[in-house]
Amino acid sequence: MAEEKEWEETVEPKTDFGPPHYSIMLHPVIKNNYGKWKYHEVVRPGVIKRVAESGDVIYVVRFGSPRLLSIYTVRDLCDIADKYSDGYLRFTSRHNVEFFLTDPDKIEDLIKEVQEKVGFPCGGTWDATKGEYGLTNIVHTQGWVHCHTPATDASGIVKAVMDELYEYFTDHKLPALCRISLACCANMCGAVHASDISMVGVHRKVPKIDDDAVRRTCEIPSTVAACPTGALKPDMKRKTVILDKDKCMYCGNCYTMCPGMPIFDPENDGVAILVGGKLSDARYPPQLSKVVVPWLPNNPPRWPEVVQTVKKILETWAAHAEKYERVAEWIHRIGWERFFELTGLEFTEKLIEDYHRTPYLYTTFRTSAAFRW
Amino acid sequence: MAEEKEWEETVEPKTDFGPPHYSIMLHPVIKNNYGKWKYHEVVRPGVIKRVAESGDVIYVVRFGSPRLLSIYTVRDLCDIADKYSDGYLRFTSRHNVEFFLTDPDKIEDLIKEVQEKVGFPCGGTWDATKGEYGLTNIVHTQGWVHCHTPATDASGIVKAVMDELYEYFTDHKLPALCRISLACCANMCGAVHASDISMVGVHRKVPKIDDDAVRRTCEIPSTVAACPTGALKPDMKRKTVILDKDKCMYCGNCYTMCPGMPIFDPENDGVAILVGGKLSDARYPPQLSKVVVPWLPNNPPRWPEVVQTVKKILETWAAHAEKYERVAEWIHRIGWERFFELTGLEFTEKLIEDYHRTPYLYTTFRTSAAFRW
Amino acid sequence: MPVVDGVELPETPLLDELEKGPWPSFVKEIKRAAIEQEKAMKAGKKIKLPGAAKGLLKVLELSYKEKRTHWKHGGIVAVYGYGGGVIGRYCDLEDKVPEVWHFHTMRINMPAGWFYSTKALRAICDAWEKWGSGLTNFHGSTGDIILLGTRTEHLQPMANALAYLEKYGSPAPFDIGGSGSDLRTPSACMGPALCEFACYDTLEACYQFTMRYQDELHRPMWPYKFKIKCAGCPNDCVAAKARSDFAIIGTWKDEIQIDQEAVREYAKAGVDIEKQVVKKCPTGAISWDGNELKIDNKNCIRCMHCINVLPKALKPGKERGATILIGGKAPFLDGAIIGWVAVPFIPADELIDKCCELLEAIWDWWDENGKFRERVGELIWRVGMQEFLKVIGQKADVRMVYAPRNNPFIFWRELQE
Amino acid sequence: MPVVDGVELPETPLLDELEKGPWPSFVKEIKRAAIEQEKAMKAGKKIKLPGAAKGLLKVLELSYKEKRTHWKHGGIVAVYGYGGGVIGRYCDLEDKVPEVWHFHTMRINMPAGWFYSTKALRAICDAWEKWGSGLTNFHGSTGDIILLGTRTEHLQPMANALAYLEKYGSPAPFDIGGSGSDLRTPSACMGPALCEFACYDTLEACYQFTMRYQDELHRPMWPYKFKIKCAGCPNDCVAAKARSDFAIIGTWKDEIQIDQEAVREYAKAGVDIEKQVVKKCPTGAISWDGNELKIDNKNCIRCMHCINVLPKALKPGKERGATILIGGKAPFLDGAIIGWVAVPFIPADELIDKCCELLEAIWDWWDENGKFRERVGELIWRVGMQEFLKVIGQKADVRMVYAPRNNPFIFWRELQE
Repeated sequence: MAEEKEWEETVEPKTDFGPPHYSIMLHPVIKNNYGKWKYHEVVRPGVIKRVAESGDVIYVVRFGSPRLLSIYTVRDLCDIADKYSDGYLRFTSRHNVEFFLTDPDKIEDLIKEVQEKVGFPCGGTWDATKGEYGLTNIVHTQGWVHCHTPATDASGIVKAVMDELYEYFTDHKLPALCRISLACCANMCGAVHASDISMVGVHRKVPKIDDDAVRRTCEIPSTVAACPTGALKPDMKRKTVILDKDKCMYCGNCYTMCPGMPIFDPENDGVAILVGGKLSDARYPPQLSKVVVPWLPNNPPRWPEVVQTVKKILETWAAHAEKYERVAEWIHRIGWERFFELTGLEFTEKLIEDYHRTPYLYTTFRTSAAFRW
Repeated sequence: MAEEKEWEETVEPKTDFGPPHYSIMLHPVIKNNYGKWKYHEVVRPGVIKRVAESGDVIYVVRFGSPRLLSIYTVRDLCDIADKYSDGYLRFTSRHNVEFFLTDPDKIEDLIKEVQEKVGFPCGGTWDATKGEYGLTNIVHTQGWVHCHTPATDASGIVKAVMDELYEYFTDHKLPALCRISLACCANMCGAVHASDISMVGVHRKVPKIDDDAVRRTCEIPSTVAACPTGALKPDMKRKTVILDKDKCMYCGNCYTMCPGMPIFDPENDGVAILVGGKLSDARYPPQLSKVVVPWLPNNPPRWPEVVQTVKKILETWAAHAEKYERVAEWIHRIGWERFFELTGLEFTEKLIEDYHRTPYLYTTFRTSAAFRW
Repeated sequence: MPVVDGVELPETPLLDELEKGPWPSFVKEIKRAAIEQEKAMKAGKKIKLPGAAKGLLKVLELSYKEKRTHWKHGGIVAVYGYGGGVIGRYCDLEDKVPEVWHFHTMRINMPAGWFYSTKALRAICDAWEKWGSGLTNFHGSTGDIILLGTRTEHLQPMANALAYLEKYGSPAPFDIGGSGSDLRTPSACMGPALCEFACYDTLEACYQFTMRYQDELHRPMWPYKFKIKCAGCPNDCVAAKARSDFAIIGTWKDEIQIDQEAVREYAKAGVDIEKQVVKKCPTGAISWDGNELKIDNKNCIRCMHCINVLPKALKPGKERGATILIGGKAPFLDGAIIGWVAVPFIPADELIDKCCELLEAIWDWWDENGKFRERVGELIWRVGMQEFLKVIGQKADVRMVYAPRNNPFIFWRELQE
Repeated sequence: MPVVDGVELPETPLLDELEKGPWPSFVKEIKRAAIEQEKAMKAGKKIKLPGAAKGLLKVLELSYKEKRTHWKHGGIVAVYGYGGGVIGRYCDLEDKVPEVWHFHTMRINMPAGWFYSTKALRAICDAWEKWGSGLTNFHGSTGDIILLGTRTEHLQPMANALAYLEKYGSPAPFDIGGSGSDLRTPSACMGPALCEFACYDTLEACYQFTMRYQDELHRPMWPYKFKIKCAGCPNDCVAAKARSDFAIIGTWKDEIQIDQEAVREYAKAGVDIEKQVVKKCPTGAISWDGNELKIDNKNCIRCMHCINVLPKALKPGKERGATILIGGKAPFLDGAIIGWVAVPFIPADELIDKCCELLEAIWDWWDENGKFRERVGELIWRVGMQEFLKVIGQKADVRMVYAPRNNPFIFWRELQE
């Protein structure tokens, strides 16, 4: 007996209508004062008061989330938003969730209720006027939860790191902005290439070529073309590919093209640590992140080596940096010699640039909107 | 009737005996105080007093030369050295000549006699203690006097520039060191790639391939290999080379390998101007020079466009820089926007880097001995 | 097997470790989905993908044990009329965990600025409870709502549910986002909705681009992906400079607006103007005599530091607009790029039209000249900025570079016959 | 034809313009050689190359008129036993100006530091008056004495004259310098001969390298040229960093020596210590209270600025030695390089031996692995610093880089089976 079809299975598909217009998603106070905000001040960690030219005031209350949310938790957030925030809320680009309050007296209740209901901590803000900064949430990727090329997990490391750095999220104890991010492989779907502290999953072994699988599942020319270092050559006779191990740097780019060359290796995959990226033009121009630890082992469930390294870097920076000095600016002042000395990290030959594909000319192109007119 | 042979034509050749040991070339006071100098002070432009730990004093008196010297002028210098300097003298790495006096009362006589006999001006020094700097001599190459690949002359431009900047050589009127150099082609036998102001001869037309001459005089593979941009391909059938005009950047490197592809073009050859190179670690790390004028015409005998551009840059810098700020440091402070505005030079797309061969990794390598320990 | 609320869960000793600690736990989220979905099913709700979250727990526990992923390459899965927006994902443990053998991701175009009404959010949750795993990301790396895991045959019904989301109580339908070699879902900072620094309307710009380029968003046809991000000021809170091929960074050209009385109030309230503002100005353009703050606007580079510290007293100038940075991307193939300046300034009132002009010129050229998997920044590297400036019809400006070139190896192609 | 001192000179209206003005004129030098040589010949002196300077005037005037060179590619010309040191040069106006049809350059190894006794200089002049054009450069770009222009058949007699220069009254003979793909003539700043900043004996080091590597200097056998320059301190007055493949830059590791009394004297004499010294310290490591100058040596980067300004009061520390920078060169093929740090510090007393060790290891490797016309710096770029550090037996040091790498694309070759 055929099951009855759902309406979603019979309705005419509709395409290219686009996302909802943002205006229907805005809290009335936000909508009314759109483009007419006068200033803001930080009430306490996690709570920013925004004052409009009209005199309207809104309190934005921020909470950290684990990014991976069940719909049941999202419904809880909706319940809370209905109760406190007139049925509106917002997510930030770093996986925080924000509620909008017009009544400051309800802030503490909200914070309590969010903590009780979904366990999200209030924080992730900073007070530039005082020069006191909280840590915001970690931007990250899918890892073993849902990715096919990861060299490490994402959510698990992030959870373990944030457990350890919790107090920096809920309070303003840092000297400057610090953005932490994680990408589970060197394809860097996260913003690791320009963050203050980054974790990146790295493979360290060449892919294992399964000639049979290559023949069955791969298009040879695009697989060969995918190799950034030219380490792959087609073997036309055997209809597979040949790998020059000396040239391979284990990016896994070929595996993305061709499932016949898996690159996983539980004991050799792991995590590299980068520091000193930034994107804001404030004070110091945008910077790419730099590798300071080439590899740490994958040690689930809590990656203690990674967690402790990130913590050590963060706390060394926090202890030594001047107000407003992000990691890059601090290192610029004290020198890389001193950075390695203070953090106790080891500088090795692995940290010296030897990637050839990026052209030199790039270094002269201005990556900032900081101009003189 | 056979001419009688000279002894130089019959003597047994001798090899690999090396240069004279420097010690036999040193003025006795210099030799006696070798490695035991205590301090120096600048007596007047061109005259440096050096005091040894022993209490010995020597006055080093510096004169600018045209680098290209006839032996008759060198003999004049020797006469002067015999008279004033106990038979010793020295040349600097920038084509100045120095005499060593123990009696300060003879300095004025020396300066007068040098001026009268060979016309060399006293100067080329600076007083770092006061922060008052003279211009030193221009380092340069051979140009049309003796080079086979020049895009411009060397000695003639240098003479014209130094005539115009004469007072900066003989006096201490500049805020900081300023090193000017000239190379008559982009092979840069001079130090133009790291000078405060540089002039470089540039070709702008592709070489004219004379297939006949190529066949007669060139080795095809090394000619092709000499092209930095891969613009040359061998034409094996016709035993010559084929040029991709779009890829050629007129370096003349192929012409160095192969006389069959001359690159001269009187109306299109000319001079590019670079600024902002430095090598001393003082204050600011070593910098490569940057191109600020892509081309000025060859306009012998006095190259007024080149002379006026160099003068304009020098005097704009001198008028705006703080004490000790070399050109690179000054631009770092005011920004390139302001540099082009103040000098009146035009920024064009020609000044944007597009040379691919230099690898990106170079930019991370430290080019300075300025360390923390 | 542990039993919670009457629901049996798999043994996950390693994952359980990640339920401990103060930070909210993604493991708890997966378990919650597993439990609640089963409870909902028992309560008679329609659930088309039972046991998915439970399956994910099993797979993930195994990954934690073996230190490797169990997800495989996606085949091509799609919804009607679209080439992108769905990432095919399969598990390599088909026999052991058939409930997540298919586990495709759907990317849903979020509202600009990530603002939501609860009505819209609840509707999405209801539809995804029915047709998917009940697991989401708010949000994915590009900015989309991520619906994490469903079977091929549920993709179209879920897309239809979103297209007619009013039926679930949403004030508007939601459309699919980008994936593959197409325009990825444009995103924007909160901009004028909440921030006094916004130098142009980031949300409207983002919305306009999204609507105008629905075809480019939904049908991959380029050499590789292309991202647009809108940041209202040089603080760049959405990381547009590093994470978009086309970054629109709000800025201004005239003088910073100063309210001297407010400066004095800050000083009175304990802000050390000299140390926190004057000394930190990167160009030394600020002075403070205890009464008046002076800014040498000829030397100001609009870095935002002083405005960030004194938001009540300082404001961007009135001649507002944006800088376009081009080429930002993560590493493969040619390495990480922070985008560079392609257009130093476009006035705010011309911004959207001018950007569309630029985008269309860039796409035409890149589509024609880009190699397979070559991002637009890499193409510019390959052919040179001279060529690119012709494409976008821009004159060279010194603001496009940190410094002029280091060598005189200049192309003079126009001189060759 | 103008006649000067009874000597007829060619018409050179363009060149004559360059006799005007206050700066000494190279045209006057060429004319002087033309006149004096002819006079000397008339006076009975042996002159083997009559009319050479006059010929040069003719050729050069034509170049000024036509705006192009008239010099041609050198064929291979050499002196006995040597492969380098002579640059073959021919004129393309053989018929019109036969007197400079051959016009080869000889490079003569100068004494370290360019110090001369007049006896030595006069002897060189006398020999070159006889066997050459009478024209010289003091000095060429690499540092050699340049003897500008003679015929092929005079090369060996001139080399012999220099080899037995005592016969001309010189205190010592002079040898040929380098050219082509060999070790180029090493050079050095005046160092301890005159300068209190010298952190090692530049002249002795230069001399030792020159003597030890006579074979490498005289017989081109490498992929391309190789230059060594010795600078006594980080001021680098000989531009070693940019102009030598192997730059030896004097420096120190311990604390700057301060004579506080001398600092106070400078201050009294009008030096603004705060403005000229303290404010200009790149790391803010100096403070001055009007009485005592304090240097935070942990933060000092030994840039020399303060020492340059206060030479009577400040001195490099006592633990002296040198940093080795590798790879400096002008543009072709891969572009200009300022050399980079290969060895951060070698103590002064081990310097010469250690440098020889390094040089020999580098040459062996470069000779084996370098491509035709590939400088050693370019080879290192090509194969990577990891490989190079193995060659020279150095451990990586953070002082070798301005910053660590920007990407995690690290080779782990040792892990591959």
